[in-house]
Amino acid sequence: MSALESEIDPDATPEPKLQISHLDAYFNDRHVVRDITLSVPQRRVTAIIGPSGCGKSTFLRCLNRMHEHVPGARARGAVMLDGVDVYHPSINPARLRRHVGMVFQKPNPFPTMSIRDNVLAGHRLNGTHVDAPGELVERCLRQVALWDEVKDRLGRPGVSLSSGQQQRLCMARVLAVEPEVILLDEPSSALDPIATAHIEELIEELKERYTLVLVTHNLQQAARVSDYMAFFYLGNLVEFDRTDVIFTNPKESRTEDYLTGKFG
Amino acid sequence: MSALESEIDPDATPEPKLQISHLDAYFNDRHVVRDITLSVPQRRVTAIIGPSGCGKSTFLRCLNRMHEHVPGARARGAVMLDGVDVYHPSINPARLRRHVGMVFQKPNPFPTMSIRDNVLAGHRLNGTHVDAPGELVERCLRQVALWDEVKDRLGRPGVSLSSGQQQRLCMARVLAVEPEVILLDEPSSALDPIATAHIEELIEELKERYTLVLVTHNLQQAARVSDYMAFFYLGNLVEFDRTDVIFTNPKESRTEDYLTGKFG
Amino acid sequence: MKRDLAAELRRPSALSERAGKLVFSLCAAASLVTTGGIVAVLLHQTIGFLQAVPFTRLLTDTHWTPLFAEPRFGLWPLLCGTLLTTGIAMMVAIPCGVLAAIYLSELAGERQRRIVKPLVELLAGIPTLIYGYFALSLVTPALQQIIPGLSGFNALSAGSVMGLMLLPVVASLSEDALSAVPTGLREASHALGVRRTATIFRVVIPSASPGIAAAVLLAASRALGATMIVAIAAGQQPQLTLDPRDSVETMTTYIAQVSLGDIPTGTLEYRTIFAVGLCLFMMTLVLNVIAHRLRRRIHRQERP
Amino acid sequence: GRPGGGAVVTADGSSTLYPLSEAVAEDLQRAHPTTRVTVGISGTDGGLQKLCAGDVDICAASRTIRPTEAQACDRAGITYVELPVAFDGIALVANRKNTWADHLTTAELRRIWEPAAEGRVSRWSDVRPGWPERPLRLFGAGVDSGTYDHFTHAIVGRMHASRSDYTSSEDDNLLVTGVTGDELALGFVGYAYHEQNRDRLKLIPIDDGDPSNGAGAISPTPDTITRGTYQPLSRLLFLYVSRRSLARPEVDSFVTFYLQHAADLAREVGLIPLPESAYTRARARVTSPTE
Amino acid sequence: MSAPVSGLPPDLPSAPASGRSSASSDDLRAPTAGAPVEQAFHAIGFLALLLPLLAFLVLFVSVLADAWPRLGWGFLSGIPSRKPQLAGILPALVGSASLMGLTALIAVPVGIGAAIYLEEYARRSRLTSLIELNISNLAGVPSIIYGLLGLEVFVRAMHLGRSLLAGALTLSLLLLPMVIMTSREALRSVPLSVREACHGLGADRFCMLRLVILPMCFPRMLTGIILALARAIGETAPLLTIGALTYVAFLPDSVHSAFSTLPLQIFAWISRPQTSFHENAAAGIVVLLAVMLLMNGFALWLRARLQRRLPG
Ligand SMILES: Nc1ncnc2c1ncn2[C@@H]1O[C@H](COP(=O)(O)OP(=O)(O)OP(=O)(O)O)[C@@H](O)[C@H]1O
Ligand SMILES: Nc1ncnc2c1ncn2[C@@H]1O[C@H](COP(=O)(O)OP(=O)(O)OP(=O)(O)O)[C@@H](O)[C@H]1O
Ligand SMILES: [Mg+2]
Ligand SMILES: [Mg+2]
Ligand SMILES: O=P([O-])([O-])[O-]
Repeated sequence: MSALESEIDPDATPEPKLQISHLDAYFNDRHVVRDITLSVPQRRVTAIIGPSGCGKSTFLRCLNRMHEHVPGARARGAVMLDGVDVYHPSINPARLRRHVGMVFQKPNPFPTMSIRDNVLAGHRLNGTHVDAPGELVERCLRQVALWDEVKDRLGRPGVSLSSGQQQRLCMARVLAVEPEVILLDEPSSALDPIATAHIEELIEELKERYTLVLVTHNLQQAARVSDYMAFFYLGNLVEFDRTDVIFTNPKESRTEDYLTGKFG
Repeated sequence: MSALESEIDPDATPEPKLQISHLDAYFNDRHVVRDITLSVPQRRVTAIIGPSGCGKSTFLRCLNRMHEHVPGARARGAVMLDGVDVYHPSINPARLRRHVGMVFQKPNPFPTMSIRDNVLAGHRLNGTHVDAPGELVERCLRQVALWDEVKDRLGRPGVSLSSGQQQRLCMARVLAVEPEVILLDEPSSALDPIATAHIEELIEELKERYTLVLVTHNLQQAARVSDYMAFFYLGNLVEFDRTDVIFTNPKESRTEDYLTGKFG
Repeated sequence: MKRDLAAELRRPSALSERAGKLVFSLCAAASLVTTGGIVAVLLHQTIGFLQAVPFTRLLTDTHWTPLFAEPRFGLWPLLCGTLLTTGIAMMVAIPCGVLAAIYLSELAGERQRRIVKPLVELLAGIPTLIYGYFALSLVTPALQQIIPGLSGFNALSAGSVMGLMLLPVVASLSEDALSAVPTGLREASHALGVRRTATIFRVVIPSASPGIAAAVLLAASRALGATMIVAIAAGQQPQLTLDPRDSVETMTTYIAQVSLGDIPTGTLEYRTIFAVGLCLFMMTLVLNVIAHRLRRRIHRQERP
Repeated sequence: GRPGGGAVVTADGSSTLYPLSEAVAEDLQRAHPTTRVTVGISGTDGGLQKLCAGDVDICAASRTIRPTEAQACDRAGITYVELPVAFDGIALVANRKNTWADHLTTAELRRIWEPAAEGRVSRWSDVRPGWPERPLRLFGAGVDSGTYDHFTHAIVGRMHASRSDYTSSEDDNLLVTGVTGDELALGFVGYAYHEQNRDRLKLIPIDDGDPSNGAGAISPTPDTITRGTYQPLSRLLFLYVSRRSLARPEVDSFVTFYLQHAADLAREVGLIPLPESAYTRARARVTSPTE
Repeated sequence: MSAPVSGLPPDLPSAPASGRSSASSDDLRAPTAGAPVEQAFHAIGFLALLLPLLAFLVLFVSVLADAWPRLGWGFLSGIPSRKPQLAGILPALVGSASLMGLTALIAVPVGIGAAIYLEEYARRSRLTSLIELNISNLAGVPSIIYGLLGLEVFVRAMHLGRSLLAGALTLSLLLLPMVIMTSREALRSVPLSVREACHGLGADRFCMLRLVILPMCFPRMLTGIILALARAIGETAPLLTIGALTYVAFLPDSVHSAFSTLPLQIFAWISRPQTSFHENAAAGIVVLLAVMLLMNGFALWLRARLQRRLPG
């Protein structure tokens, strides 16, 4: 782990994992994401911030084509995952989502499943075979630092956990399908401060192996965990830069106004 | 208007319009507002802030006895409006509410009524006579800066407006019954930033003539529009003071923690 | 490596995915086939019927005696019987049903509602046959005490018991419509200092009116199609009358009566029941479609 | 395929004979629980049509088969055997509260039921002056029933000619219910239905004006019906059994059981049994392969 | 908690302002017009609600009183008879049960399939809204019309005769829209967040249905279907129309067998004028109501039980 960590040089320019170009998204005739062009760097945390309703969630959901599940929703533009355009007609969106996983605002473990089955749910739902399910469960639960808390009650329902634990279980569930990118939509906004701290730690650890995109309302959180930051306003990308640069030296006045609480 | 404005000296000590003492509120056995004692100053904006579920809305709804409409809800204590205890058995709560109006989080114009009828709804539904309804409609819609936008379509249904306009229509509807106090429960949280800005302007103007109590989640908003601020936590009033004092020099550490985003 | 990813992302879904969709869509098609079947069967026989009996005779004749030696095919007596029993039923069901719904949704306490609502729904599910027994063995004798000379089979008894049967239907559907009115509207009204009755009648009911109208239409559609009550208690004599004390024959009774007699296929008598059936189907179709539209309107209102 | 599978005996037809057929089916079922008999009521017309279509094994009839019906059977290749099983009289009944109608003459009956009466004879006073000026509500057999054929033939004089503004049903039960519930009612039903509801109906004697049958009005009784003095509404009831079905043992045993117990059961349900010799002859007909 | 804070900002006088009060206490005390109207309305509404409940109570008590002498084991285990005291409902009871079983076997899979298609697969389009309109109309088509359809298609065209199968096919068409509607409601009760979680894991729709959605909505679905069946069990008109009203004193032994059902037997008894048969009809009604209540109760119990096992 520490060997890996030392590999990441904060100043080195990372390769892009996802390249978004001219992405537009609509709900029926409502244009909510407008012409976004952005490269998400590999093995970094990219935070997306902006006032409520500015299109952060919609943008995020375009990245793994979850957006199109909403009736009347439409997207246009290109999203390249390692150079493959995920919007190409030949792409199977279900397969794509196994590479680009997602964690939601509200913890949503499957209520009919035990903790163990929740972790394995991705494989079950994809119909893929797991060689050593026990090991996989343990590994994923350890990754989200939940193993010690639940190892004695893996057969209990996933919803019997506290909401902080549930959210970590949901992250373990995503990790189990071994995605390369993880999208997080306000993963801690429904949690108490202690659970939030847990999630943040986890994000820090995960970025050693995964590319993370995090939508958050909490500027402090964005400052704490992200390497890069994108500021959205009314569907537009106003500014995208390294987090420290954005906080210390934003180029756009609207970014500064937002960060200092003049609006939002 | 400007004459009125100049009358208000921000440093002058305002008289109390509402005096709440030892107010408790319950949902069945759940004690959600605990022994609140507080004076709401006249012709000022008093903001109520606090984390979700701390009892802000419930407290607000106790002030015009809307709380008792919820099945199983109970309140105890005294709320004095200009020295009259509104919880006295002889008080008619319907009459009280014509003096203490309320605006809700979700814009809720009456869907079966036109814009004009929505403004007049208070009078029509109460069966009170209006001398010059046309003038009243115009005056109220002007007050909420909606007149120019809707004057050509007063006969259209109120729900045909955008949600920001709907919310202003709801405020006009309250103004039409000429209350003295207006309670606002997160009036802009369902609105986009531009509509929010409109509502905030409106609040600024209204405080010249009305006493306003505003529940909001948005600290920036509270800072921008309120003169006084009450911080609630778990049903208790933690701190109540002038807004500038609270932001610059809070007495309680919990207030400070909340304002700096440590929790909530 | 990148080519691998592209290939991986392009792999199609499992077979079960596509097969499932096909099977499920076939199931959904079954409902269309049912309607198609109903229309085809009714139309086919009705066309055969209309070839023998011109349509104008249905509308101009005032007698319905298709089985007799000199058959006459005026639809009016059956229509009259049907509309009479339906009308009486609606006169009982609408006011009581809507009032009960208002009470349940706006005035009753939480606990009262929790107990009574399922009970009302249970009543709505009681077989019509049982109400028929009720009409014949209890209501008619009671009415005969009040109205001397009332015949043993009569529209009044059948209609009023049908109204009683539909009352829970109207109440339950109207209650759904009333409780779908957002609480926000009631609160807005209360916050303007409006008293309760005014809030109910001028804010809540107008907002729920499409749903209440749908409830009424659905109940009317049920009344038109109700068979057992009228077959048991209203009689079997097609008469052009609007006197509720008379014995009448409804469209459904006629179909039931003839099919009990089991008339052989292909005869004109056999075809009459399909012609009457088509007429009944069209009447209920119109009511059902309007009710469906109205109810969709509520759902759409709820969403934003 | 045939309804009800192979082992079921299906009987249908006359409602007049239904009480007897039902009683036979029930007793056979109790005696031999493995037998399976269904009995329906389609009226004589409906039953004969079904018999000739091969839909049922046995048809009960309250009249003899008509030439047109026999031809239909021929065309379908169905041969049948006709078995008389009981006497019946069509009973004229009114409500128990009816105090005025002591008897009716055949002429009055004709005036009530002929086609020309429709819309004209609508009050009791139209039938006989002095009777109440109140509505006359009529109940009678449906046009598919043998009873209707016989009644119109005997009273109106022309088969299938009658007024149509009355409550008509193939099911005599419904007619009895109607007459029971209506003090202004007049109806005609099979004798058995009167017998089963004696305490609820008022029987109206008929004066046929023929002194050879006895003077004055005559009520239907087992005696007047058997001797043929209850005129013109006495008649014979038949079973028509498909020969092809008779080849099946269960049908054969049902018919045998029927003929064995018809006399007793007819008495029980209110029909009038034939002399014993008639049943013996009928049994002989069943077993004889020719005819 | 800490000591209650003073509710007064430091610069606010605590005494109520005098003279400037504009909310006169008289105005606040004035009664609103129409309080008696409100009370009268309350009473009328209550009566309107009480009316059907009372009527049903009267019905039930009178039926029970009529039925009392007949209710017993002999009634449940006997065959229909011309002698009312001997008559029983066993063939009708078994007939109803087999008919319902067969009907459920046909209608439930198709209905759930259709519901799944509409909720999970169909995109909003003209066709789907047509199907929706069609289903809601079918739910309101008079049951006797289904009888006509069954008569022409199953009894005549398919030569099934008046068999159990013909009856079950007819009733299953009648039941289908109800099953579809209650299944759709059940499917809709699965929160969006769960579906999103599945999609987020790259689930195939079919696996998602099988592993997540159906297990979650199973209790509701089952409850709804049992309630729909409880309604269908009282259906009489369509069976009359396909000609099933005959004297049947034996138990059905195959899907081609002739049959009787509880409502048909009750109807046959109601049609008889003799009061002693009306007592049988009343007893039959008590049994039918008991079956319905049992099914309703069972459905509620099942829901409570299955939902308890299914937290969240
Ligand atoms: N299902 C939908 N149908 C129609 N419009 C929608 C839908 N979901 C979101 N929108 C609209 O799209 C815009 C962008 O929404 P989105 O959820 O992406 O914003 P967001 O930045 O994530 O906001 P938040 O911080 O509140 O989550 C908003 O104006 C919203 O009202
Ligand atoms: N109708 C109700 N029945 C029972 N409990 C309720 C009800 N409404 C609110 N509560 C509870 O009362 C407490 C206070 O609720 P209240 O709505 O006043 O909080 P709030 O501060 O306004 O929260 P928010 O910021 O989310 O609006 C909460 O814990 C809530 O769960
Ligand atoms: Mg969002
Ligand atoms: Mg609140
Ligand atoms: O005996 P019938 O039913 O044919 O009159």
